[in-house]
Amino acid sequence: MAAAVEIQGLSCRFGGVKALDAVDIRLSPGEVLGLIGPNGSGKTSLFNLLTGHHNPEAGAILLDGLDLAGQSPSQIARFGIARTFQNLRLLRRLSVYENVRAARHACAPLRDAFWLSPAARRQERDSLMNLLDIFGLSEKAQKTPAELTLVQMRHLEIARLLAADPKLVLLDEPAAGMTSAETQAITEVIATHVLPGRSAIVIEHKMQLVAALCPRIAVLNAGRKIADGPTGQVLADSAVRQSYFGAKPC
Amino acid sequence: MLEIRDIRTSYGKIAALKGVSLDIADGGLTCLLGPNGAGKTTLIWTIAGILKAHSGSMKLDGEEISGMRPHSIVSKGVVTVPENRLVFPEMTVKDNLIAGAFSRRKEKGGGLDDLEEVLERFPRLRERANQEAGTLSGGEQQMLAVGRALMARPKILLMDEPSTGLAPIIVEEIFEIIGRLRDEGRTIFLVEQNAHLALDYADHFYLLEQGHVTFGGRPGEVDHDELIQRAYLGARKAS
Amino acid sequence: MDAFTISVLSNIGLFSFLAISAWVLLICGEISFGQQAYFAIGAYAGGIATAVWQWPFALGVGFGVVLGAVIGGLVAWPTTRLSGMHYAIATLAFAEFVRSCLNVFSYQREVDGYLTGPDGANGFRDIRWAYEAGVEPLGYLGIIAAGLAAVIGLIACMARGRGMAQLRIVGEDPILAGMQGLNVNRIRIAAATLAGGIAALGGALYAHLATYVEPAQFGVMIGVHSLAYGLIGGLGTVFGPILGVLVDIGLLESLRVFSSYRMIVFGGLVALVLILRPRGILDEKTVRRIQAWLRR
Amino acid sequence: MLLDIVQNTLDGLAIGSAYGLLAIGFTLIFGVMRRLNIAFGPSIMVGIFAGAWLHSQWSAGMIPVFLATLAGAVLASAYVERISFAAIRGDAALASMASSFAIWMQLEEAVVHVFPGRTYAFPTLQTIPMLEIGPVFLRPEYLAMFLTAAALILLLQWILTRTRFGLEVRTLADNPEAARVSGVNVAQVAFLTFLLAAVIGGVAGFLIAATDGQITPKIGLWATMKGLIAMVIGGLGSLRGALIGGLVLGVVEAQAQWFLGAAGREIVTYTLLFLALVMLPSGLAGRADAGARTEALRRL
Repeated sequence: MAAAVEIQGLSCRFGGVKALDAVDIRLSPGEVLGLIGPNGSGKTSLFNLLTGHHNPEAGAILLDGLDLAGQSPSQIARFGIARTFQNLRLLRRLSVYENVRAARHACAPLRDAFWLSPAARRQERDSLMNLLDIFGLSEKAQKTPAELTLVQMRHLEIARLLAADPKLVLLDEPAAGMTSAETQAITEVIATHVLPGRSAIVIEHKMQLVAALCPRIAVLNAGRKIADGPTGQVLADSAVRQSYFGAKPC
Repeated sequence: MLEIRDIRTSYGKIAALKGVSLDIADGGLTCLLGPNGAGKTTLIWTIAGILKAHSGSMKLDGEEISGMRPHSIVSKGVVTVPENRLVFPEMTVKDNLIAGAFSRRKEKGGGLDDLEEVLERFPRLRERANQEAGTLSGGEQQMLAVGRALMARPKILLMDEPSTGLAPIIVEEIFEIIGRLRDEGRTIFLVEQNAHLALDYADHFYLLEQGHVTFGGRPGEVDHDELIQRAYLGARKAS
Repeated sequence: MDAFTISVLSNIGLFSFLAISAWVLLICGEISFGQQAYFAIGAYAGGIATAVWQWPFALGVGFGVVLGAVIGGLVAWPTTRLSGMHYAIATLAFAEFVRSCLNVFSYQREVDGYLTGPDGANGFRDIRWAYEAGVEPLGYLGIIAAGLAAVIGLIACMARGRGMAQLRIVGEDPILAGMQGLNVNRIRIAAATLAGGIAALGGALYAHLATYVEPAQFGVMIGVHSLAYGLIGGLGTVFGPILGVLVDIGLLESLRVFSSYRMIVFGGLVALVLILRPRGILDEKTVRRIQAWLRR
Repeated sequence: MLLDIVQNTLDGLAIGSAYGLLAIGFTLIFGVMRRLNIAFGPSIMVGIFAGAWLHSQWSAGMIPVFLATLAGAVLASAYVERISFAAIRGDAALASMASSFAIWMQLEEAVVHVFPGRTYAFPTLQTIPMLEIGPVFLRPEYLAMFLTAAALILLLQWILTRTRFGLEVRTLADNPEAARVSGVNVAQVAFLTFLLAAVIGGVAGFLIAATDGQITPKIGLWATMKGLIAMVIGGLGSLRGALIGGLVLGVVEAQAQWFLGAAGREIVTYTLLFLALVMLPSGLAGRADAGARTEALRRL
């Protein structure tokens, strides 16, 4: 079940710096939005507000009409929002398998803390191993994240996100640090396994990925939304090119 | 001035720099372009000695500096202006600047003779000299970080993404400062996302992708748009 | 087994409860200097139940455990939102509070013609269940071992269920845990409840072995010791803290040849271990390697 | 009644100033290392016993005893720093704490080994007559304690704000990464800070021992506890807070001791400490523990 998202007049500031300034974004169910903008333009701050890690100074976030303001991050996660991180956020001392399994512990009854029936364990194991298999990580299930390559770590984060079966996914630079071929591969994985049946916002600098996944993009610059529309049209916009690629109009 | 040869650095098992070689020429601005995650910041931290390269060499005027500890590298004259304006938020602007001269403690006057000059260069800092640095705006903090580095009388100034998180008008101001420093004949090594802007000021540039230097040249030698297309948009084009 | 070995083994068993209790909180990312408080609560509550109220042994110990767990949970409720250092000092303050309260806590009743019960700083004498029931030291060692096995069993169940993973995720990265939908505060309170119960079980068993307890026995030193056991033995498995106790008490006793230098030797040994293995001997990585090897 | 309160407050402020010094020692180490050195008290204990030894062997006067106390504390601290902090990676804060505990056991055992009895005499200042200010008495050793502590704090303030070393300490406490790129020799400054903390702690230990006139190895535990508690009451990481925390702890203890006796004092002190932590986690100095939070969020 994909979710509809409505962000209205969202603002926040950190230590005097306005990170977001009255940003409006609407997402219809199942829509995929690319979010681009120079470093520090407020893209990741927007994600932090969506997941409840910062409180907005003003504005509202509605998920299927439900106001997320004031909800704790764990509550928001249970409403069905999951994300990945630009700088990767993996549990360093837990195995790859336990990293993916982390998404399955929410909302479990107390009994589950002490006992899972062998059948339930097997079922969970099978489904998570299947998931790891999609990302080519099943061989590495018992390794620690530190023993993976960067590309595998990014895949692992996406696998963890899928294990939670969210309605809205937030991908923060899923292809950062990847070669074109790797970007191509992760684009395909996202297209076939992540996006179907979900709404998504994707932050990415690589246009290769954005163009392939997002029919629509929004551009942030210095905390303001400066463009929003069909991908081709926005990328052709000279204001966008100016803010994103440098002062020189081209 | 600084010769970097086949530097390799990794985080755990992730190789971030896979054999980087480049030269930073004496006087002038050398610019390093590349997409996020290409290893640009890793290279800066490696030159500064905070990350250890596990192979390769870095020679400053012929003297090997790889393996030295960060403070020794600073006292050799390789000074970093880090990304995200790492200032000392709870210290006054003046103390921040004094902190920049730590490496020159043994000189007469403790290296504080440049304080006046730096405050002259950045009048906005002089106005706020006794204010805590954490209360400054982003642009002012960036100026402070540059000023602090200048206090060390650097032979080479390493600047890591000075435009991050700043409004376009402030970015232009910062780049004017960088341009002025270059015109004074200082050696600057600049890592920057804003390719057009950087190429306007650079004397020489390198392109870093996937931990490799994939291109090096002078601005104007190549079509900038094509270069940017390659570096940032991920389009595959033959070089 | 000779009496000396039995007493050493009993001590190892009893300290293991305390060490496991501190370890559970360490896993959950919290440093507690105050688990000795629950040890004391268990000892006093269990002792009062059997000696003063003349309850059966199992019921008396159970009472101590429940009381320890409940108080553990109640104390955790306001303290879990404190950051690391503050939490550590808050637990320390609570433990010292408990100890100083016991110093003035008097509750004596006449049992079989004798005045029995805790008497402030003079302590609590004649917790004589083992003597009256005719349990030999070896038999009591069996009881301690059974209690320890029950605790290890419970933790093994949690490792098979979701409990252990939930604790570890919260301990590793509470912010990420929140984003995975885990209620971080509730898990921390649950961990403190569990830790309180485990320490109280050890305390109740201790009281019936020693037959005499006094507030001064539950000072900060044993709290810090029990914390150190987990850190030395390793955070990867429940056997880590037990290994820590074994190394300390086992080695301490066997190093008697060093006589009065034994703390110096032991302290140096611990410092060396920590330089080489900052997460203890049985750290997470080693444990996973052993598990992989066992599975083969 | 009111007179008692005034008298207790004066006594409490004097003892509290020594607590404040202990807390400042802790804060310096914690601020620069971001790790807890629980062997701080025992290092001071080593110093105090070094002083007592000099006193008992050669019946040395106050000044040699004082110097021996400082020297002992500094040497023991240097040992702790090398083994438990310099040798353990910066991100393993727990290991450093456990290791400092191990060294604590070593130091205590070593002292007990050299001084097998329970208590030892320490030279006191009690030869000076009691001062009377109206109805209130001022014990001269308390006055000396308070004045010495005040002078030392002013000196420390001067070092931290006016000297280059002080500036380096502050940069390291404020932002270690920025300190590194500014050319601060992090390892060296951390070591020297440790020694500075030991000197401050040594002075506090000397004042306390000279007031009591007798010492036991338990003073190590005692000093660690008082210092830690005062530091946390005042608010982590602020020197001003550490001093305020020490004074508050001293006054509260003195009042509770007078009105409720030793047992009551303990209960009141620890209840207040617990409540202070729960209700005022940022400490009396009121600086929010924002550091840890921003640190955690920076990784997002």
